[in-house]
Amino acid sequence: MEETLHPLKETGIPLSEYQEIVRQLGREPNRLELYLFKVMWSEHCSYKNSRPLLRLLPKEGPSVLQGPGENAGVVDIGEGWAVAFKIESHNHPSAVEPVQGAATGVGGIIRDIMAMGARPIALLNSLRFGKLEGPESDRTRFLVRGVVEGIAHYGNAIGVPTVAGEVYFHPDYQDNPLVNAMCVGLLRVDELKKSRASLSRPVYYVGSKTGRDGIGGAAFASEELSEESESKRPSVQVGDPFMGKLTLEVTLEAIRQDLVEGVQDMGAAGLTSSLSEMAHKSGLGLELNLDLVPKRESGMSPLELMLSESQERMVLVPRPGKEQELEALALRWGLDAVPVGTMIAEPVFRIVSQGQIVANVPTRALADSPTYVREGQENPAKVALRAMDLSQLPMPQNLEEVLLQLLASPNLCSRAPVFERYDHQVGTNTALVPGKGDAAIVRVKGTNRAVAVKVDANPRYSKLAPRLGAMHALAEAARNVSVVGARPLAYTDGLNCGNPETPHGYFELSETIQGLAEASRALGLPVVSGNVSLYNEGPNYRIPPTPMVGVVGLLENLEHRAEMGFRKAGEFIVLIGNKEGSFGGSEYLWVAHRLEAGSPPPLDLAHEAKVQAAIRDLIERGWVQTAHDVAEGGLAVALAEMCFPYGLGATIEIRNPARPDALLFGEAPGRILFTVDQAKLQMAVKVLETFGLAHKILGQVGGDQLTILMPKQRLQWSLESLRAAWANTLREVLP
Amino acid sequence: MKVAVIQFPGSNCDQDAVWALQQVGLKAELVWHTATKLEGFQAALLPGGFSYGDYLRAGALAKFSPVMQEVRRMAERGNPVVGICNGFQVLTEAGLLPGALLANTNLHFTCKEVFLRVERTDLPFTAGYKPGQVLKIPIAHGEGRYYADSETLERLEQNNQVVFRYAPDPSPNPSVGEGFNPNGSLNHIAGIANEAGNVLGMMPHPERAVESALGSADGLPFFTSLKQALEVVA
Amino acid sequence: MKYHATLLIELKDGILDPQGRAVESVLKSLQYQAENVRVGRVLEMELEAANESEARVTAHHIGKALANPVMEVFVVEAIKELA
Amino acid sequence: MKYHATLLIELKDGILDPQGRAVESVLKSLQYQAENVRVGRVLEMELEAANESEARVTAHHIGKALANPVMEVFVVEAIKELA
Ligand SMILES: Nc1ncnc2c1ncn2[C@@H]1O[C@H](COP(=O)(O)OP(=O)(O)O)[C@@H](O)[C@H]1O
Ligand SMILES: [Mg+2]
Repeated sequence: MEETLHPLKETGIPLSEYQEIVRQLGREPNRLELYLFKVMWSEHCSYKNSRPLLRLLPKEGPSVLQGPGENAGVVDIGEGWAVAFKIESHNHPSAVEPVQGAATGVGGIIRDIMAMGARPIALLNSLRFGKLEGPESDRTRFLVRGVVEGIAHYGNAIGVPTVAGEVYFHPDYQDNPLVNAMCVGLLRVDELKKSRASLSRPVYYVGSKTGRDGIGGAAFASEELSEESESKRPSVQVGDPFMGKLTLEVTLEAIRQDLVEGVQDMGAAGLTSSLSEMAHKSGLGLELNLDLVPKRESGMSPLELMLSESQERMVLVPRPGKEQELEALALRWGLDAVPVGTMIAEPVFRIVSQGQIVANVPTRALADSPTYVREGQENPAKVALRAMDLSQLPMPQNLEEVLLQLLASPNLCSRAPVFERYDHQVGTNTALVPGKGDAAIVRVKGTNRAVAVKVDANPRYSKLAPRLGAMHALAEAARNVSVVGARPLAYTDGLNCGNPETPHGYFELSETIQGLAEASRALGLPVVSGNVSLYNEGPNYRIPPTPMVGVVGLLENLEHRAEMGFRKAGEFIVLIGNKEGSFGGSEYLWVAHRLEAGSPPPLDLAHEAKVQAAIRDLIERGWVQTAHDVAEGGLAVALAEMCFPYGLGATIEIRNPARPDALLFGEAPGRILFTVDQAKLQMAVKVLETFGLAHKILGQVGGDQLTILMPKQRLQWSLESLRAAWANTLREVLP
Repeated sequence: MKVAVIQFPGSNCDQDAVWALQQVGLKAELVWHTATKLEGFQAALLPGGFSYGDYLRAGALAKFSPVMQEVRRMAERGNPVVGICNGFQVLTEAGLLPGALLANTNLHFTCKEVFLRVERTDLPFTAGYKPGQVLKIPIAHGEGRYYADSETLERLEQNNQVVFRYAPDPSPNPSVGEGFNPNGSLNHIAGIANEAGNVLGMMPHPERAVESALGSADGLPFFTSLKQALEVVA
Repeated sequence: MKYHATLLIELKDGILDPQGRAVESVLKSLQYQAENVRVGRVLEMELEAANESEARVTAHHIGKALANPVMEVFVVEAIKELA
Repeated sequence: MKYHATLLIELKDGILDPQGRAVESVLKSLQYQAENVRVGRVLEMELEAANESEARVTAHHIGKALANPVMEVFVVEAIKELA
């Protein structure tokens, strides 16, 4: 008894769960077994606080080939092709060691995509950091530099282009940065692989040797960052993109030659989760012989081997008779490929070391953790913030100055210093590179097809109104994909929230998921994969709920697509949607008034769907080559952004606006700017009328200035002055 | 005619090179770095990427690959040998081209469009260009700062072995403002040839600029030139 | 006085060293019997100090400042007085 | 016999070392009087050899193979016999 109660303390498993373990086993677990439960029942692997809520998300759709439950979701894009995609968080490792934390995050999500039989064709990342001003900005700079370096280091070397992403600064992330990585892979529909194996098949371990890397990482990832985690800090996992590349090529070549029936990556909780989950999904058991596991260090105990998070490891299950070919293939690339286990009929995960059975646990018990449904309650402070009346906001003296301030603000300034460090073209498929459009476009060689991808989340909106914020996140990600001309097919979501065991934390998590569910239904977009990262809070902070939504869309004809830059002088500039935006939770409110309050803009999802359909229609007809959504910073910022790519200005005229600042900087969803030449203008307007959409011809492209004419006011900026304000804020962080 | 695209462990622009060569109707095949024969190939292309992870130094470990002896023989026989990005680094490390490529002065990997002036059009790779023509071609590297001691540099210039030089953006509203030399290369060198002119190395990626749908087709003549050169010998 | 200081900054043992692993495999392919190859950084610099022990102390502080405590260890390899 | 070898591979003087410069400016900002900072690589490895001088010769060959004579120099910093 003593002997098992002591490890109970050391694992930190709550007594109630321990009793459940004993009930399921019909006996006391030994120390190793207890640790298997600890990692498998951790939030990261078991979703015990989020699973009941995630059931609310729509998961079916005409193009869905694989929904949540596998290593990544898969959607059909036609002509026998499909794309697999998923987002994954690496927040805590990145806070501990930004370079390696981010690098291994990228490596991990790439292996999830490989595990579906897909060749990774695009990487995205969604990053959240704290303050760029004041004494704490040093820490922020250190994290930004490290994380960007880590993403670049891994993605560039393994040869997968990093095509899109987002970086956002907010004080509430000061102690808890967020680093989520998304990967998209391309596969032939008939080569779709799953984490499955049939009876008595040998289970092969392929890739790097196992060392004491990141021991306890999966469990670690689900703990609040505290003084303690200093001492609990595992030996940092180091990513090796070179080894990752070899593992990638061996895995995909094995699939191409049809040598394997099942594929599974070794992600968080390495051997433990990959093997026990594969056995469980296959309705079988698995016997693992630890003596055969390739080891990097001597004297590793069974516990260390089972908890190790060494990177660049895969599990491959060869088809009968293909074992030798698989071993030869791995050898050619200089990789270990060792049969470390066998699929058995008895549904248990059995671990053997030096002839002894050191663990023997029903696979179902490991897979089916208890789940928790809790009572959520909104933080009253948020209610008060939301209720704040902003109608009496003082009017800034100099609106020209305000635009420059906005363009220079950390959340709106140029991202080039970040994405210039990423290889965004390797693979020669990137048809719309970062900085040129709202979403990236990656074409499929040998077809006219392409996919468009973008990840989005607005922490201010979510902080003030978690449900509405989540709806905005999906709406905006889909809008960004639509304005390049692609039809959104499905999405992946990275849910980053606080501690679900607190009423406020649970409220934010459940509201966020319910908001996503509502927006999914209204926009007809299913979720096919995702990730949950909870406990992003400490003694005196909690991050805003941050649902990072990655939308994938399809372009059936690459010819018909749009960029965001003005390209032809003389083209007319048309706005779809309302002129004025609102102030609640806007970037303008923060930058110009240092306020974060009010209610985020209302979101009419039916209208949103129509707006997105309309712009896609106009692009598909080949009438529109320039389109951009009006997001943070409002109309004026959107117009400035359209001037930058090709150094072409514009003149805009707006009559009888309500409040000039609401018109220039107010935010609202369902707004898109596009340009069209005179010949097509009337037809384009007709299309908008048939959609029943409000719209306005604002002005024309041309010159090297941005001019906005309003009653009694004439605002004008030279492009140099706009560019100067916009270009340098992040340059200074990433020289 | 067939071009061997050498595949080192860690190469990642190998398929892109094959694609670009095929765009101009050249046959191209991947050849694994352990190959000890390059029979049946009229030219070799060392692609971009991170051979051996670029560990220690870009190209430092790839130069030991068995296939390099065959590449050397090809070069000596006068067949066209091209190194792009990491391939250029491997060629200098292997001594097939003079000089070396050091860490960019900005100390980080840089991926963006740059502009190149064509300094020589009498080579199998550049016959399709006009003298002094300025090309828009992307770069993507962290170690591209061309260095050679002053004598070597002088010799390069005298034999005009400098084939491509970084140049300012010629367009009316230039996008490349701050310094057109992206990595601190001496004499703005982006690509050089050996004395015989059959071995060429360059940091920018012509294979990424063969389709206007992807931003630029200025790299296409590079491959069409190579094709014509090979047809002449054949 | 001027001193020349040499600092070595290396990965802690047990932490994977991808560079070392790659270099080792190449050395093996070249028939060298090299094991446990590890690659680190060496810093050479000139320090102003009253005497050698003070220079050593400064070098030590610099090592502390530059090494990443999460993954790396450093040693002051040498301190030499400069003419 | 097993020997532990330490090799240093460094840029020739006179060749611009931006990394060294970056480190130097960081150190200056931390008020350290460090000059001419240069950053190179250190390789640690275990060699099988009959005796110390043979180990040194092997280490020398390895340094020759791994350093690039165009811009680098290498030194065999230390050879230690391993128990
Ligand atoms: N927020 C979410 N929305 C939809 N699916 C999710 C979400 N979080 C996790 N999933 C799905 O649950 C499964 C397990 O997730 P995860 O443990 O992150 O997989 P892996 O261990 O392969 O990274 C995956 O199929 C994943 O896509
Ligand atoms: Mg997985």
